[in-house]
Amino acid sequence: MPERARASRRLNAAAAILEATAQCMDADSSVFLMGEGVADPKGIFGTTLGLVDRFGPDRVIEMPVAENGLTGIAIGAALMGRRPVMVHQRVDFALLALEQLLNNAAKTHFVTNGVHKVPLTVRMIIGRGWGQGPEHSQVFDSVFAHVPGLKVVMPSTPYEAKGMMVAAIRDDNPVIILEHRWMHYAEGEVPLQLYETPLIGPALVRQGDDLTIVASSYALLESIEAADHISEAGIHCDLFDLRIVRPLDLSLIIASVRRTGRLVIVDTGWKMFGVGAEIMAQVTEACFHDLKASPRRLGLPDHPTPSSRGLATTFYPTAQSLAETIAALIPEAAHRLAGPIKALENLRLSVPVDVPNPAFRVPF
Amino acid sequence: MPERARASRRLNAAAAILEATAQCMDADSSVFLMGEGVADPKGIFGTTLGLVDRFGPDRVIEMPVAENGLTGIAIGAALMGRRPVMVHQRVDFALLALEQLLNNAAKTHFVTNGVHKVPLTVRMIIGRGWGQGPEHSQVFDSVFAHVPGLKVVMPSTPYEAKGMMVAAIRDDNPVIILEHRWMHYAEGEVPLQLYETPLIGPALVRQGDDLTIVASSYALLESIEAADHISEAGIHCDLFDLRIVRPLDLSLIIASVRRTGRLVIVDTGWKMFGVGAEIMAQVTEACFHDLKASPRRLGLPDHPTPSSRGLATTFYPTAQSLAETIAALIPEAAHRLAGPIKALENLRLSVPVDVPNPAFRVPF
Amino acid sequence: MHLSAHGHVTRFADRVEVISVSGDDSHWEDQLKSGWGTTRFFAAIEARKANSDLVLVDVMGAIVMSGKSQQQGLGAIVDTYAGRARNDDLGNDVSLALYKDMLRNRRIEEEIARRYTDQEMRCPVHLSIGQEAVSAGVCLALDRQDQIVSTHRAHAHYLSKGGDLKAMLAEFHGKASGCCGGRGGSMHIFDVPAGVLLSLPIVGSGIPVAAGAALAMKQRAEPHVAVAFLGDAAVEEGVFHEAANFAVLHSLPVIFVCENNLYSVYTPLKTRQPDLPLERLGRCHGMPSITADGNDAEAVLAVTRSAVARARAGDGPSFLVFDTYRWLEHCGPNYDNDIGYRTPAEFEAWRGRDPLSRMEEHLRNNGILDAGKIAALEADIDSEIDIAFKFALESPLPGPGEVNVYA
Amino acid sequence: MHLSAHGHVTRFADRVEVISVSGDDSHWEDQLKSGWGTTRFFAAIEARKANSDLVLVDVMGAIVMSGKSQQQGLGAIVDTYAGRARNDDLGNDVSLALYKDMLRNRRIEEEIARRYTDQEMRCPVHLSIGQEAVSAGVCLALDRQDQIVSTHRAHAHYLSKGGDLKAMLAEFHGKASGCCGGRGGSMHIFDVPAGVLLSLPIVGSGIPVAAGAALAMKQRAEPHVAVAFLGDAAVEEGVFHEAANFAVLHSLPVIFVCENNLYSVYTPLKTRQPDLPLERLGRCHGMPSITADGNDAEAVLAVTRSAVARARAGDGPSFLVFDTYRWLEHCGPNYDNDIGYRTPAEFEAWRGRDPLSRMEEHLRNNGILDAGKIAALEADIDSEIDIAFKFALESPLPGPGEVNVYA
Ligand SMILES: Cc1ncc(C[n+]2csc(CCOP(=O)(O)OP(=O)(O)O)c2C)c(N)n1
Ligand SMILES: Cc1ncc(C[n+]2csc(CCOP(=O)(O)OP(=O)(O)O)c2C)c(N)n1
Ligand SMILES: [Mg+2]
Ligand SMILES: [Mg+2]
Repeated sequence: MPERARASRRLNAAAAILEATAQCMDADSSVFLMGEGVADPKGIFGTTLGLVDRFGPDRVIEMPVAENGLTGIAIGAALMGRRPVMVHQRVDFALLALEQLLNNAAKTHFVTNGVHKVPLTVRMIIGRGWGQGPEHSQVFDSVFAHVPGLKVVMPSTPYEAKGMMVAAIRDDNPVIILEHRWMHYAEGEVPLQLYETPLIGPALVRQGDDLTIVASSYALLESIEAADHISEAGIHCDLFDLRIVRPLDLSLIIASVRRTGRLVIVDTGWKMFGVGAEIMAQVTEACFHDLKASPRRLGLPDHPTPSSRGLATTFYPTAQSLAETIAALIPEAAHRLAGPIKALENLRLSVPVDVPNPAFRVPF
Repeated sequence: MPERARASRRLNAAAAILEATAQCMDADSSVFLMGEGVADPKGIFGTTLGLVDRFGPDRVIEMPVAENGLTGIAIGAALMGRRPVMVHQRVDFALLALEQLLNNAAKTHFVTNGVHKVPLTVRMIIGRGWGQGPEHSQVFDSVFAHVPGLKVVMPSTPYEAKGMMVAAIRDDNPVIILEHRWMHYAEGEVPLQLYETPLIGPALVRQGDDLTIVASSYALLESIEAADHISEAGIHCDLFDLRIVRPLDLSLIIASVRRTGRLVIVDTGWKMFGVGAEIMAQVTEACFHDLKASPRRLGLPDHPTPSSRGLATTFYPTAQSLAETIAALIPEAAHRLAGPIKALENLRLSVPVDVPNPAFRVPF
Repeated sequence: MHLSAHGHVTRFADRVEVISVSGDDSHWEDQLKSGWGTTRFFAAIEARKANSDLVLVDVMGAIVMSGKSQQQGLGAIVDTYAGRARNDDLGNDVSLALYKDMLRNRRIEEEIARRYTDQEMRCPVHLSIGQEAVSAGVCLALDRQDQIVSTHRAHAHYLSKGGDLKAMLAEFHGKASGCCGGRGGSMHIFDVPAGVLLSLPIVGSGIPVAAGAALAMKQRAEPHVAVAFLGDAAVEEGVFHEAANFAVLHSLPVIFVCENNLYSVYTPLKTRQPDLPLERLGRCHGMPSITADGNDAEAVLAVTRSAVARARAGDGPSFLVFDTYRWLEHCGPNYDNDIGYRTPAEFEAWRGRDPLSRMEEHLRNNGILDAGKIAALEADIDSEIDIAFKFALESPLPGPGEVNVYA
Repeated sequence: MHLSAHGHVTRFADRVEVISVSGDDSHWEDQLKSGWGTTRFFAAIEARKANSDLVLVDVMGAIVMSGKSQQQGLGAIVDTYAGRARNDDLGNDVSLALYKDMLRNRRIEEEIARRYTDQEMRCPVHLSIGQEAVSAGVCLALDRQDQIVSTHRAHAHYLSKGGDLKAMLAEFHGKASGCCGGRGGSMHIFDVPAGVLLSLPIVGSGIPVAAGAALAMKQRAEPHVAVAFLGDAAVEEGVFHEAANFAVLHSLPVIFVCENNLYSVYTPLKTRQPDLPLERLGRCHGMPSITADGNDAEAVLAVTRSAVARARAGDGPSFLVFDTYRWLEHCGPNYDNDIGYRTPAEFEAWRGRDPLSRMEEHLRNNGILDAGKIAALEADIDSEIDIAFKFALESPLPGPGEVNVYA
């Protein structure tokens, strides 16, 4: 097969992340990987598979189970000009490392008045489904985003997953990648070459004048499903993939809301004190006189993730619940949206609540 | 002096917290205290002074410097029916303990379907001034408030400091008390007896129809200063002491904004992804059609706390900056507010930026 | 001074040895050269100073217990230390109790593994097959009011301590009748009446919680103890050391039980720690620390009884390392020796030391068990299991209604 | 076997001893009874096995170094191990260098204390007066490209490593010309060209950062080492153990220097840890660990050189405990022996071991220093200090303009 023909392939996001990592390690000998399981036979859900054979155990370092200490070690190496990539199989495990991340990683560039840099990338995987329970499913996007000095990114597609991974590794700042486990399955076109997608601003994924939707990570996949269904009923939305939670650049979204007058934000984490609150606050301030109705937020309800599928049914926002929210926001369209909502409900009921929706494997 | 006459005295908040702790330990033998410095000659800025002599080292436990482990130990004791009170001299030190706090403390009641309780109180002191720098001054109110299962309270007055401390200790849930170092100096009437102030809802501190202000912790003291000054120019505000960040009950505030149509929130922590964002989002949703202008937020700018007083001047919201924000929100009053703003500026310039404002020692 | 290994050596695992110290001092330097190692000499010297001639030492040379062989046999020394009398009959009762516990846990987990592919248990499961001797031995040394805190690999601990089987299986099925009402899943099982305080899925997270339970016991002057179960990876978390330091400092009645199955998920111990005995990590905090054969339930029991006696006597915590091996994959119902992180030979060697078969053989040899008795025991257990699964399967799922976020 | 303490004992601190092992084996049991302790015997036996007759052991009996007395004196053994030659002249140069460093740090910090009440330095200051021998000895063993990571009590480390005095004082004054441009204050001082990588105010936080710097050095095969300074409280933070385990596992060129001044703020060591030598906490991870007199700059230097040589040779980390004492309050410029957490007698005893006076006496006795030379040195230092304070005071405050949040 000629090189040209392989220039872009369909990959799932896990493979895209693996490719990004390998290419960065090839291109720059200062890049190295650390994590619990990075060198094991499963290779972090396939995202680090084979790297230890290629780059050796000095650049693919299997960690002791000691998240705080190893984060400090990664920071120390980063200060000396290395580019460590650390992986946590769950966001939740990184809770142990917050002192290092929120203080030393986030603040050292500021504290040293720009002299030191901390080019650290930390991948954290958001768990969901199969009864994960309360401590294997947390998101904490708004927690990381609260802290100046960190960059916080949430890829939603294989293309972005690769491009943001490359950009994160090359970035001279500490970048937290919040990577949804169910996003790993999503497939899409991924260029073969080493490219980066810039770590600033959202991406417009669907276009329309009736309403603006902002979603990130896995919530984007549900939102696409909703947007496509309601567009069949003639309701067309600007749908943004938020992509970058910090630094937060809302200018495109503000321009959109000025036009649509309506905004719904779908959070991947808890709604209360979540990312949606900040977006809603900033957009409201900027677009107050253009708003036709109050912006709305969807997100996880105000309790920990239950393990049982019996309790999970109403826990996560869905394409259906988003469509219902939109119907409430545009009363004049409510009647037309009944059909799509019903269709989305049927779709939802056709797959178990606790495994990835196979339909989302090829969302783009 | 007859007992009656001492029924209520002027105390500063530090003394009020000490009294609350002593009275709770007297009343309930399951209450005990742990912390770095709880038994030392300074007694956590005086808030634990003398307790070790009265209750012995088994109930006033001087901790090793091991925040995560000791938090887990406190949780284990709480599960067995004890009522531990842990103190951190800075919020920042508790970053090491977040796995225990955000998981085991916050979620165990939920996970065990209501069987277990975690009656733990954790006092964390917010540092400010005298060049504390980036890691001795963080607030993280919105971080704790993001997590269901915790209660998060921020006292602003000696009366509340005592009453909320008592309520926290008696509460069967984990309660985080975010206690501002500069609030310790505030003086006010404090009843002698053991009383609690309920851990729900804000308190109305000043009344008026022109605007609603919500502030918490030390920001309340600045806000009172501002409200009192602008009221001289005929602008009267509903000023709420937020008190309780989680569970967040905004009904009184929503009712107020329905009347005033204007809202300013003053955060003690960073503005971005701060408490003000959630309040603004909820109030906007509830009061959209009553709002005369977009709500506004004040808070810390998007960088770490600098140590130098040269950089601190513009870092913290002040009574002056609040008054200026109000003037911008009520354009028709801007002219009248010029005088009070000037007066507030003069007041601000009359005290150094990095020590507590002596005027706020007697704010009530 | 002549030093020789006592016959009980294997009984107390590879790494705990009994040294009988004879009166003849002349050969000690020869012994040294013959590979005896200096740590044993050191212990022997200490025993001599204490006027003992029988001493139980661990691999680091620390004296676990010592005494006079003429007055007391080793077993008696152990039991004196543990504050319990022991004779052959009780020995057999104890062995049988340990056997039953292991047999029951084995069959329960085998049934979980078998049924897992039905996809009715929709949560991760971490099975303890191969490791049953640890929970059996530890929990038999405990009273009901003693508390245990477990980990992600909690089933065996929960069951050995007396946790309700139905409530456990119902929880795995996500049912309202589960011990967590479906909130927690398999990594959160607990049972208050049985003294299973909590299980926690975050590695190391339960260690200080157990120490805290012990603090409460101490503050209330209760004669109970708390046990923290932990894996060989959990000692890598700093929180282990933080809890250990405090427990020693305050003489808390807590026992840190480290189940060393050589792996953290697929990562071997030697990739995560220098090649040194794990017990050093307890000893450095100043607590008695010992390694025993974690596939020998009696050794586990004896060592745990010593630690429990210490704790109840107010003498503080202990660190117990039990060497053992997990047969199945880290998480899930399958054998996974094919995927490359451990050799089939290693696995077979450990399977050869199956704690259940070893105990069965011991009891058969002693005439306590025969094929008929075993079949009867198995039938009993299987019917209990059937009933419990039926209960779990028939229980309703919880509805999305009330959630207990606040007390 | 006859064992006796060598004359160098006091030179290497109370808790490090030199044992010379003579050929006569008959008295060993007498020695044992006479309180010599078994750890020394153990070391002596090991030395014998290694065919040495001179052995330097620490209090735990671990052999720090050994050799043959006829071939090499102890000093030579030390230096062989450290990979450096040493003769009397160099010895005096070294002593003088250590003295100058301590004198300079002492006078700088005394001046800070004196001026602190002017309220121009508006940030917390944690002074090292009384502890100067540690930074002097450690940093003299380091090259410029070696990195140190310090704590809240950072001044002496920063200065001994070659950090810029003006930039430090300007930082304390919150000035734009401060090493952090006023962002950090006294707990964040750093100096890249001098190899002061960072100072960090959170207890224990810098320990893994230093290990990470060492990882970078190892990955790039550079011959440098990293030093983590830490206090006696920092070993209570789990992160110390996490970093230590990884450093040993990967043979990182990092040295953990624990300055044991017996207190964490006002809380004595015995209230926070069991009464055991701190070095056990390094040893349990499998790294050479040693305690030395932290008020004897030469002992600090010798021990650190050994550790540096090990690290540069690829043999991995060491844990060095230096016993010392802080004279002033935890934070601030005053004496605080009146407030009740430590006795005046304890303080006076430690003041009697002033590292600076001890070195001065040594150098006077050896004819290297006299009153005139000392006065000249002091005058030099004082004028440097004056100039630096003037610089700090005259520098402008940073304006609320650009802040570097992102690179
Ligand atoms: C803090 C944290 N890091 C990582 C994990 C992921 N994890 C779950 S179990 C496990 C292995 C633990 O190994 P060990 O303690 O030896 O117990 P074992 O599984 O062998 O019984 C890991 C790393 C976790 N649950 N928590
Ligand atoms: C995590 C954390 N907990 C508590 C503190 C408060 N604190 C600052 S210095 C200090 C004492 C540290 O003692 P030690 O490590 O012995 O150093 P020393 O001050 O004696 O030099 C403490 C507890 C802190 N800075 N960080
Ligand atoms: Mg294991
Ligand atoms: Mg100290």
